[in-house]
Amino acid sequence: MYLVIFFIFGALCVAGALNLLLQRHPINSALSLIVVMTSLAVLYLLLGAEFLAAAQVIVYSGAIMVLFTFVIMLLNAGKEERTRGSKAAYLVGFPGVAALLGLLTYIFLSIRKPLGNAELGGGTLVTTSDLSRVLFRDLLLPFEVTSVLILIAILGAVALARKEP
Amino acid sequence: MTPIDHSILTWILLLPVFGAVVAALLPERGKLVQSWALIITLATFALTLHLPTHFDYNHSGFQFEINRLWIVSPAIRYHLGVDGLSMWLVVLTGFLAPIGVLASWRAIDTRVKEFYSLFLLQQTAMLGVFLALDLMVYYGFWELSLVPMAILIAMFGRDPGSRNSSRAAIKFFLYTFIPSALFLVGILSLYARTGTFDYLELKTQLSQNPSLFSPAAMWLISLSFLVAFAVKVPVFPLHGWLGDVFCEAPTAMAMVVAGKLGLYSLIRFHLGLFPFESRRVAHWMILLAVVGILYGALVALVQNDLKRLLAFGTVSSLSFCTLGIYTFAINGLDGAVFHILSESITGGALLVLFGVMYERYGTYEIERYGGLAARTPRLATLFLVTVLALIGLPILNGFVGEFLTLSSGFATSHLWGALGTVGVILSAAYMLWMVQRVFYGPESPLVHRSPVRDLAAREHLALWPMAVLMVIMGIFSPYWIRAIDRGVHALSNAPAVTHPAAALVSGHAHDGEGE
Amino acid sequence: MFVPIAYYLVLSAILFSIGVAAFLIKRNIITVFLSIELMLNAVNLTFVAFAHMWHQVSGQIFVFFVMVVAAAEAAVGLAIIIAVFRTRNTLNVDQVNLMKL
Amino acid sequence: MNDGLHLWLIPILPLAGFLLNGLLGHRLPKALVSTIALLFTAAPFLLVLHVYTAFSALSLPYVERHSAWIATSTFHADFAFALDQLTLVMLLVVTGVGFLIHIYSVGYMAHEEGYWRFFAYLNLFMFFMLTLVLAENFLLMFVGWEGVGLASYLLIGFYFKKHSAVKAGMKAFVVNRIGDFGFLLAMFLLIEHFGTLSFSEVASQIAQHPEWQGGLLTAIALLLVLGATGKSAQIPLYVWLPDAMEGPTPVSALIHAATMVTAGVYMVVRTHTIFDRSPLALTVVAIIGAATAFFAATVGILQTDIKRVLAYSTISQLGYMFLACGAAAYSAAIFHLVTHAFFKALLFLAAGSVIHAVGGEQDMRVMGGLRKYIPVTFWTMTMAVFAISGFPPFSGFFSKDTILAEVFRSPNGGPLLWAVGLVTAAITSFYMFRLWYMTFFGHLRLQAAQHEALPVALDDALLATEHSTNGHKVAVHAHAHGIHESPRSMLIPLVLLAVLSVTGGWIGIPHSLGGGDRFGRFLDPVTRGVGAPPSFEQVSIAMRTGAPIPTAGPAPKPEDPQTERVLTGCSVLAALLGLLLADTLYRRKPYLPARMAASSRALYGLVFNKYWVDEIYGFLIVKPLLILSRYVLWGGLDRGVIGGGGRVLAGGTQGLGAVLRRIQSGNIRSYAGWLAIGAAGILLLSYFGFGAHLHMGVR
Amino acid sequence: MLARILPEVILTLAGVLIMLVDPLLPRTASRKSIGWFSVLAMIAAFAASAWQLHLAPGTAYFGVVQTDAFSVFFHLLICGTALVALLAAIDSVRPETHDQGEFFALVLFGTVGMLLMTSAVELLLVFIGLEISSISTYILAGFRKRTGKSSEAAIKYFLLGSFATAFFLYGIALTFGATGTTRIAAIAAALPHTTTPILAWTAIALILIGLGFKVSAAPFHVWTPDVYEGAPSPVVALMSTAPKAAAFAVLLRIFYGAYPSIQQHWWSLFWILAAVSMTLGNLAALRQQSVKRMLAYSSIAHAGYLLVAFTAFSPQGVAAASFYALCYVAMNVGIFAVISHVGGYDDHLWSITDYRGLAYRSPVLSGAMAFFLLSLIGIPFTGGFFAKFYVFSAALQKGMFGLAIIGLINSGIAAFYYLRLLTALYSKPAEGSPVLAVPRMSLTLGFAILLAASATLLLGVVPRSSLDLAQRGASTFFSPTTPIQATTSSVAMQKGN
Repeated sequence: MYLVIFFIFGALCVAGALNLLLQRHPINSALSLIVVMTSLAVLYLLLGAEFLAAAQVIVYSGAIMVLFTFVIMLLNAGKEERTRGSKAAYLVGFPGVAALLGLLTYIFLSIRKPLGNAELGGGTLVTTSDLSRVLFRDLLLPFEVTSVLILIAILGAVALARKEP
Repeated sequence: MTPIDHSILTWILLLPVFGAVVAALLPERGKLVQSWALIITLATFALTLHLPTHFDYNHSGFQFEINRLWIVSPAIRYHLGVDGLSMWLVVLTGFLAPIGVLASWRAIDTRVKEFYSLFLLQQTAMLGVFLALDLMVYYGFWELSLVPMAILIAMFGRDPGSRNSSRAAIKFFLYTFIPSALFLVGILSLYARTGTFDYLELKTQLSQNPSLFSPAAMWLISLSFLVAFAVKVPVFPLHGWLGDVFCEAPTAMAMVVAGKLGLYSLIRFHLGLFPFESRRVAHWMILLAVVGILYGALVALVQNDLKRLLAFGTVSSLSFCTLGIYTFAINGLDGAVFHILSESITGGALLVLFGVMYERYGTYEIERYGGLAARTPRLATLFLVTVLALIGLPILNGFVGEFLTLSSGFATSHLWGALGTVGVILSAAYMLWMVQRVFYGPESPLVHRSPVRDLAAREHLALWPMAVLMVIMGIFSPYWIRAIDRGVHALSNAPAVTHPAAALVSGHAHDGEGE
Repeated sequence: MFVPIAYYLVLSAILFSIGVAAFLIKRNIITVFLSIELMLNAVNLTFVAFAHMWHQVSGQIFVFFVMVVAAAEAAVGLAIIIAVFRTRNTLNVDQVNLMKL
Repeated sequence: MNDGLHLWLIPILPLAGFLLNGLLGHRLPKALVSTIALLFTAAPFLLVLHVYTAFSALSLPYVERHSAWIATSTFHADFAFALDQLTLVMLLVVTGVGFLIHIYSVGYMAHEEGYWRFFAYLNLFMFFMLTLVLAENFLLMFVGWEGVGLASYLLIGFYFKKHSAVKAGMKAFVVNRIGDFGFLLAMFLLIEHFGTLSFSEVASQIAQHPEWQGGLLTAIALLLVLGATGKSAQIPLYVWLPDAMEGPTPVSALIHAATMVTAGVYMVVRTHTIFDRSPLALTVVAIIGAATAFFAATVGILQTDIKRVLAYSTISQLGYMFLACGAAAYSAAIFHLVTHAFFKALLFLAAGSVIHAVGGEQDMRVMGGLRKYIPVTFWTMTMAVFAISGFPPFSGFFSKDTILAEVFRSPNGGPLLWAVGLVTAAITSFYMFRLWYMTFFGHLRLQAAQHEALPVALDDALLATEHSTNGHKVAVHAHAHGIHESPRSMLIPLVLLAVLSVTGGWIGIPHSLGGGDRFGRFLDPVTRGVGAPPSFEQVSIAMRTGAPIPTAGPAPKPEDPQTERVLTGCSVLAALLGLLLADTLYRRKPYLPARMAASSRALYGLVFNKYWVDEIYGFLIVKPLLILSRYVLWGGLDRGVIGGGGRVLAGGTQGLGAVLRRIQSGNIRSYAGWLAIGAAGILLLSYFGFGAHLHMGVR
Repeated sequence: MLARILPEVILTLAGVLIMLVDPLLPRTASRKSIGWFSVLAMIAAFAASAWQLHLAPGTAYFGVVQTDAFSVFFHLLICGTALVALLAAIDSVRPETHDQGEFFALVLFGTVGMLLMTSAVELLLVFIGLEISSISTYILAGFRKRTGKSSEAAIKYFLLGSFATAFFLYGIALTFGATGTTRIAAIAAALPHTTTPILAWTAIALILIGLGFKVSAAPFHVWTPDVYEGAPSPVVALMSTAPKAAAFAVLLRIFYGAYPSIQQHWWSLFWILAAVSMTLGNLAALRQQSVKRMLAYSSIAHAGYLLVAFTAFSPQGVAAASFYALCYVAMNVGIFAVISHVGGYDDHLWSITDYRGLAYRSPVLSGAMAFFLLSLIGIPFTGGFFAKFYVFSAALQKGMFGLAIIGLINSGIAAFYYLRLLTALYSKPAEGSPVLAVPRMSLTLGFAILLAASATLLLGVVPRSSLDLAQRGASTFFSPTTPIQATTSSVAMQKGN
């Protein structure tokens, strides 16, 4: 049952990702990414992370991706041209990617046993209150520091996007 | 030991630095900077003279030592000291500095502050090399000695700031710096196992604990030392930098660039720390030395540029020292160290003379000279004296070193010793041929056109001390050798000293039986 | 049937690799940026999977923070992209190569 | 130590003269310069005379040690002077002849610029020469040895504006250095095996070991011979001496005839203990001597420059001395050295007077008939010519005769070498009389020379044409008004030397001629070891009692006065023969030489060009050396391999850098590609961990 | 509690204050006063960091941050560097560039991120700190908005930086997977008992990729030359130094703090990275004409030298790495301060040829530059030498002969290109080339350069006190007690070695 759901949404993820890769218009790629994110949200649910699943949909596919589409529209980005910019990207990059994928997959599969299975129920579901307890107690400082990060982002966005007279 | 004896080396070392800093701050007005540099170098020289006058000639260890902790970990100590080997080299460095200042008095007329600051820094670096007994401190000065030299070559080359000057500066720097990097690996490897940089302690540890390093490791470490020093000397195939540097460097720098640092280091560290390994390479070094003697002389024979000629002559001349060192005989080592002294003085004097000529005629090309003797007889006289010292005429200083090194080289290997002695013929040939072309014969158009200006007072002041020293050192060599002998004895193959060195100078040496 | 954790990891590895590949292939700067988001998402999946495995909340919180960071990055990144577009009038990464060697 | 003879003063005084004149001379008036020079040469002469008077009271050898010169803990050489009979003879010759030549120079050089320089150099020479003679060890001798070379270099190149003069000076120095090379190696061997360079210590060590024969000693001896051939201008290193005639004539007289060039002979005699143990070395010396004597004499036949004739004759006479050394007749060698110093100095000085008279001309072909203009010179020269030719009772006769007799008897010599010597004597006589006739007889040909280019190849052509150029005679006579006798300061030394040339030989009239061979006996303590100090005595004891010593063993006694007299007769005949031949060719039938030259052109050319030896040396040694240096070592090795190697290394590194820089294509995607491959690589490495390979444990 | 993050708090408050004040100032008004204010804040932060040294080592905020000698060492280093960079920027960031206020605020905030990186012992906080510092530098790199190069630098840096961050994050995730925690001390404790060590091995590789990018170690260095060239020089002065030092601190924290038990696995990675970085950086720099690109390559090489220290798994290694970082930032910030003045904010003097004869125009500047170059070469009595010496000494004590030889030969090769610049400074300007005037050096810049130069000199001549601190910091990782409770035993520790 879980396995089937996993495979369905896993396949959806991969398909979305591949679509991102293959689509030539950025808006299509962005939309494919939303598919991936939403599918991931389902997988999060499957892993008992319901708050994250919600956040994934709301923050990621909701807010961040909107920002992306907005910029795509703003800059009126068209289809990408197939320029030849770099041989290295193919000659060096692809073997790299292949090796990366192969190696990681091999590693993960080789330790299938010790990692065990994902099982739901039995009180393993993390409640939001558990989450907040850790977030606002143990990780209070990182949380607060995030504000600096956001401040910088605002500052930077303003400074960079502001037109010079 | 008076209190001054403990701090004298520090004073010697720091005075030029102080001078350099002040020189950098002085206004460029009149000859102010020059005078300041002259005062400082003279003062330093005076300080160095404290050493031979207070030296205990019956004592073979280090004297005037100062040994303070500098850095705990890594264990670097501010450890200075002189023994018979280094003492005269320190005095020599002190002696050459004022002469360098006098030689640059007029030749350097722009960026004077930079010149003299760097000049004085260079002096400290060289003094430091001779004084340091901690390998790290030593290495520091060793590397430091490259910098002012390189900058001065680049800044004050023959055609200041030209591409050639830069190239020569970079060439010089890289030639010495890259082997020095490997040398550092060697030092650090020693430290890694022994935990000390101190020369004396290292020496004790290495000799008492042969299992500290595998033979292969010792061999490699000793090679890293050897190559770094050999480049600096320079020993035969590593001399590629010398010609360009001689050509480009200002006189005061060319005077000190070759020879003494590398040769001293060979004796002190290669022989001192690696008695077995250095003996293993001895026959190769002797071979290279002999090749260097002949090669340098032959190539000098066909040079058209005065300075380049001298560069190759220097290669040839310094190879006598290498030859002497690697015979491991007392005679050879004494001769080698003595020859360092005399070669520095005579070579320096010749460079000053070249500088004098360049100031008047603006060229180093031999072909453009001719018949100078008639116009400037005093210049010619001093020139001839210097040349004669350089080609090893007895009772001038060059002979003593040549004789001792060659005789022990000959005792080590008849073939190589004999071949090395051929250099005596060739040196006379290239030097006298040069003299002939420059000073004799009819006056060349260049000489004829230029106004007659024999040596000025300042030039006399720079040259006469050297000329006088050439003679004095040629006649009273035991005065120098008695200290040197004590310094190198432990490094040689000779058995422990059986009679006090004082006997050497008493004149009526009573050990007539010889052995 | 339970899903082995390793499968989640493999899935994330696949997504991550696709993200890297997309970075290599895509010409539009915005799409390139999107592929980075894909990589981050892949990592997030790993976090969640491990959080599940270890029964640890901190893994999930890490994801939460990654989202925040991603948001911040997006803001800045898009601002930079706009700046690039202003000066270069293109979004093609292949044409953003004034500086080389 | 001995009571104060102060031997050191003998060399030091001329040095003081040198320093005074050298440093201040250019500011002093000429009179003062010459006063200083003469004073500081006369003083040592007087000192030597003083020594001579005190000589019989001395215990010999008298050694004076001063401070150490070179001293390490395993070796030392001191400033030490020694006096024995040999030294005394040499001192007398050097200071005596030297002083005379100084006097002569005052007149000869009176009008030269650099007058002070000349005297300074002369004094310097005296200093070194006296050091050489007085030295108690090899090293100090080497000081003098090199020093006289230096002085010779300076004096040959005295006219330094003349290219040829400077070149000749340099040639002299460098060729001498080749000899010094041998001397140095010999010293190295001595240090290695004897541990000392002191003459007496070396001699005593040899004396203590009668079993030492040949081998090492031969090597040392041969190396010393190399040194001696350089200094004494013997084959193969004689080439510098003819060129050295570029120097002022007094220099030629003092350095290149009387004193310096005999240093080689002196050295061989001084170190004869070594030579005595090496028959091979002695044979080599004898052969070199004989060959040089003969060879140089033949060259002398055709030389036209008056000084060059004398130069070759010097070489030839030095060959005699070598021949004597080779025959272990050391006292004979020294005897000839002394007489030669007298008559050769005289010859040169007289030649100088001639040259002075004709205004600097040195070519004999343009001289002639000068006896009328410069009679004193003519007469003194005549004495010298007879002396050198070996006519009794002139000095040369006795010394030459002694040598020839000794050679005949010696196991190292023998009739063959004697015959060579005899022939040489005839040739010597011939070319000396040729010179005599060409210079002083016939007519003055100076004018012709100024009008006609001299034929280079056939010198005697001019003589042959003399009869047809009578028309010029008037002009010649007009010109001859400039010819004048030299000033008195030049003539006095000439006369004094002439007296010595005549009588000098009487000090050593051999037994066979009824004399007592006083000279030989005087030197015996040194050359044979009779009555010598312990060390020398031991040598002679060893020589007498030890293992068979094939050479120079028992002092040869005059075995057969009859043979000796026959030999003497032969040499007198040889001298006469030479005289007659010269008389025929250059006085009675002056057209003959040209004809003979024409008939054997090849031989004539060979001899006239001095057997092309200079050219052969140039072609075989100097040229190849220069080519090697310029093209192989400098062009090929230094700039090509060493410089090129550096450049290749630098270029290669930079090239590699340029290649690596290509990674930086400027494209983000390719950068990402590099990142990806790097990431994969690191992952792989981490997974397969291979640290063991990197750990180059050096334990 | 607050004491443990006092410098960060000071800087954050100052940054916020600037953001508040900046809009209130008239648009055309000079923002120099803001610059001075940020300088003051930085000095305060420096002082606060120094004061932290007196605190007993310990953690705060539920074990998220830790103050110890190590963190203080890097705090001081980063604050000092930022201080010099700020001083150099006050006059170089021209009034006509707007966003001056933002510039200073961003520097302050970025510094907060870096400081947090060095004191964080929770990977989450490390990550956030890293992001703060990175994002602020991305923005700063693109600060010359009008030029194509600057924004190109920003986009390259940004995209590749985020790319690398993803790897870093992945590494953290796998670490979490292997140990179930993201606390450094806990990781170290849990790692020996993990059932899936292979995850940890993978994790270290991924983390190394991410951080290797930040410190521009080859082959993750590709961004460096382009970004250095495009970014404004005052920014490069900062970003080539402080963030790198912080990243090195993180590397040390993570690898020595969290992964000491699998040291066999990672030291060879560092070996390779070090060797490749040194060689590639130096070789590629040989033919560079652009000064900034050359220094970029040189910084790659220097990262390589620094990584050498990592291979020596010893207190000396850590101390050497820390000390090297210190010397490196001192000389690099100095030379970029000079360049930002000589080259100008818009980089109109960029090539080595342009620097010909600088010594004849402004001897002091070129003297300083020469001094920094000498230090970069590694001439004795400069920090650069001592750092290099110490690093290779540490490596050799662990028998890393190969690496030491590679490294020191490299330093020889490196001398070539530094010397090219050095001799150019002291050569006569090329005939006919227009001599561009260098504006008079302001007192502020002079002070900045003086600070950097004296630091470089002191580190070479009397390195003892800073070395002591570095060694104390290093002993944090090797203390026999648990790392968190590292106490005064640190001093005793170094004596033992």
